[in-house]
Amino acid sequence: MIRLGGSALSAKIIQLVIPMEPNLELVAAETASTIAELMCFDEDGIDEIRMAIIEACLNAFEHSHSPERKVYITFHILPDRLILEVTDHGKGFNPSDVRPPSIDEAVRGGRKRGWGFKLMRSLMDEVMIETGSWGTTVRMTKMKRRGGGCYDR
Amino acid sequence: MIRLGGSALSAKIIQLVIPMEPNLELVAAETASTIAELMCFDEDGIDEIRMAIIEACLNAFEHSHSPERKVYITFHILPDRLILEVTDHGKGFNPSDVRPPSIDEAVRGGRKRGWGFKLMRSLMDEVMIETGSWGTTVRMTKMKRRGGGCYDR
Amino acid sequence: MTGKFAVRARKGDGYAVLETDLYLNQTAGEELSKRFNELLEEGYLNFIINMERTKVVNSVGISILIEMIEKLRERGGRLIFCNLSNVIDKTFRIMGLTQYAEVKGSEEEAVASLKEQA
Amino acid sequence: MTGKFAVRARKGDGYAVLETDLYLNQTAGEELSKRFNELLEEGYLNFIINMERTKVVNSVGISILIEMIEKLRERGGRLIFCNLSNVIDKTFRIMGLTQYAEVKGSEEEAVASLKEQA
Ligand SMILES: Nc1ncnc2c1ncn2[C@@H]1O[C@H](COP(=O)(O)OP(=O)(O)O)[C@@H](O)[C@H]1O
Ligand SMILES: Nc1ncnc2c1ncn2[C@@H]1O[C@H](COP(=O)(O)OP(=O)(O)O)[C@@H](O)[C@H]1O
Repeated sequence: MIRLGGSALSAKIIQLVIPMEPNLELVAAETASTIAELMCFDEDGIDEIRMAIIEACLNAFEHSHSPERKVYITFHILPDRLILEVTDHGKGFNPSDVRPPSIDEAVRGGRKRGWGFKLMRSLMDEVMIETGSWGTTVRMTKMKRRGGGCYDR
Repeated sequence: MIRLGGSALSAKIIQLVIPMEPNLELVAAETASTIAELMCFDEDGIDEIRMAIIEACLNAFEHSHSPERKVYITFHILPDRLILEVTDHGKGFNPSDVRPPSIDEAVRGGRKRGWGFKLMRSLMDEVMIETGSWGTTVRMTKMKRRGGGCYDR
Repeated sequence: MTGKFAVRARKGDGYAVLETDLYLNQTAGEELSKRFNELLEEGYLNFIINMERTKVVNSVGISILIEMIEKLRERGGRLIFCNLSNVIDKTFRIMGLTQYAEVKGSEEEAVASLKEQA
Repeated sequence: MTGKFAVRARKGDGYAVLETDLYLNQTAGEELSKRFNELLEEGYLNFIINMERTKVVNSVGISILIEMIEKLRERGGRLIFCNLSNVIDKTFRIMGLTQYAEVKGSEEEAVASLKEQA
């Protein structure tokens, strides 16, 4: 077993910057999954983190219109949780304008997109959005399940 | 097959910053290996890149005495090669002071360490060291084997 | 490099099976949709999507699956997913896809379900 | 979390087998060395290191393997590595470890080689 040591008080911080290019969201996803593995998240937890970070990156790729075309990802490793921040320096948006998706509508000829935030919120324990004309940060927290971890051995 | 698109002229750049903590070299290794996979390096090439970056990170962890305890890694994705730069803001060293390792000496009670650069040089196509009182950058290049790639499809 | 398909299609007796690849993103979704439309034109109405090889999906890829569900609804066809990883199964449930498409553990179970209700 | 060993040891007829884990780093190397020293004290002189599960090694981990080779040289023992991945095999050749330790494809071949020259 390979594990991270546990200095409980201060978060270890890892930063990753990727260009907005097709498939590079997978680099973010695999970096996240390696970190989650070292933190001893279980397999489902790792897959959920992977999926959530992909959605956050794709939103930045697709919607931010960032002129520099970069996504900044910060991983905060804490004893009991992993916090992921996905930031772009794009145009931002108004979260209250976001219309929730509906499967009933979607299968009846309506809008099929709009699932990103819903998935992030369901797969992670907490999702917070900060957005403005400077860009957007999506901050997601995934708690470790009790007993599953090996961080504090 | 998942691949990166091929805008041949400009390098795509990915940056990663990791703290100098046990096992976090694996995050660098897995990030590198995902990038190499997307570039369609073959499996042996990916493993060689993984091993080389681990050695470069461990050198920074162990020898740099960087006060901030961080390693900065930059990946330059080019159509025919991957360039990895591993930088620390530590004390630097004098490459001409580095004594080459010897297996004959090692198995006869002599020094057993000192293999990092030899391995990096053998596993990668080019290794360049820039070092000074500002710190150290190890710049490594791995060429893609002809025919093995899918970048320029 | 060409000649590699992200999607494999197989024809059964009155149904077609589509196999998705490692990552179901927009590109893979579009390829899937193309094969699906071809089979639809050939007259197939019962589909199994075997996701055994799929480790990662994204919501853009899934939105293309919803398109396929819509088309089958219009035509009175059926779509069954099988071999979903836990996270993909969870994702389909979160989105409510499972209200409009069935999920089975294996391809055999999916085929059996099609035969039963044929 | 305790009770997990990065190294597994098995005893054969006149030899011992050590199995390394996913990542042979300093910690895993030290654990390996500890088990090795215990077996050495028990009188074992022929060792097989099965690296089937090992995907990654680093030079600090390997330097501990060199220590083990040294100890066996002093005592007239033998060390055989088996199931090396291509990159680990290449690494051992680059370092010259293969001049002082044998490499076999499988554990069976390693055992056969020990019996032959016993
Ligand atoms: N990083 C971002 N920058 C600008 N707008 C965004 C960003 N992320 C999300 N949005 C806005 O929020 C909407 C909802 O996003 P989401 O739930 O992920 O669904 P989808 O991406 O499928 O539209 C998007 O359509 C977009 O208008
Ligand atoms: N990032 C670095 N900062 C300072 N010194 C370094 C760095 N990398 C390597 N060195 C010096 O170069 C020597 C040789 O390194 P290497 O070949 O990797 O072997 P080893 O790490 O086993 O000593 C080290 O012992 C150290 O003195």
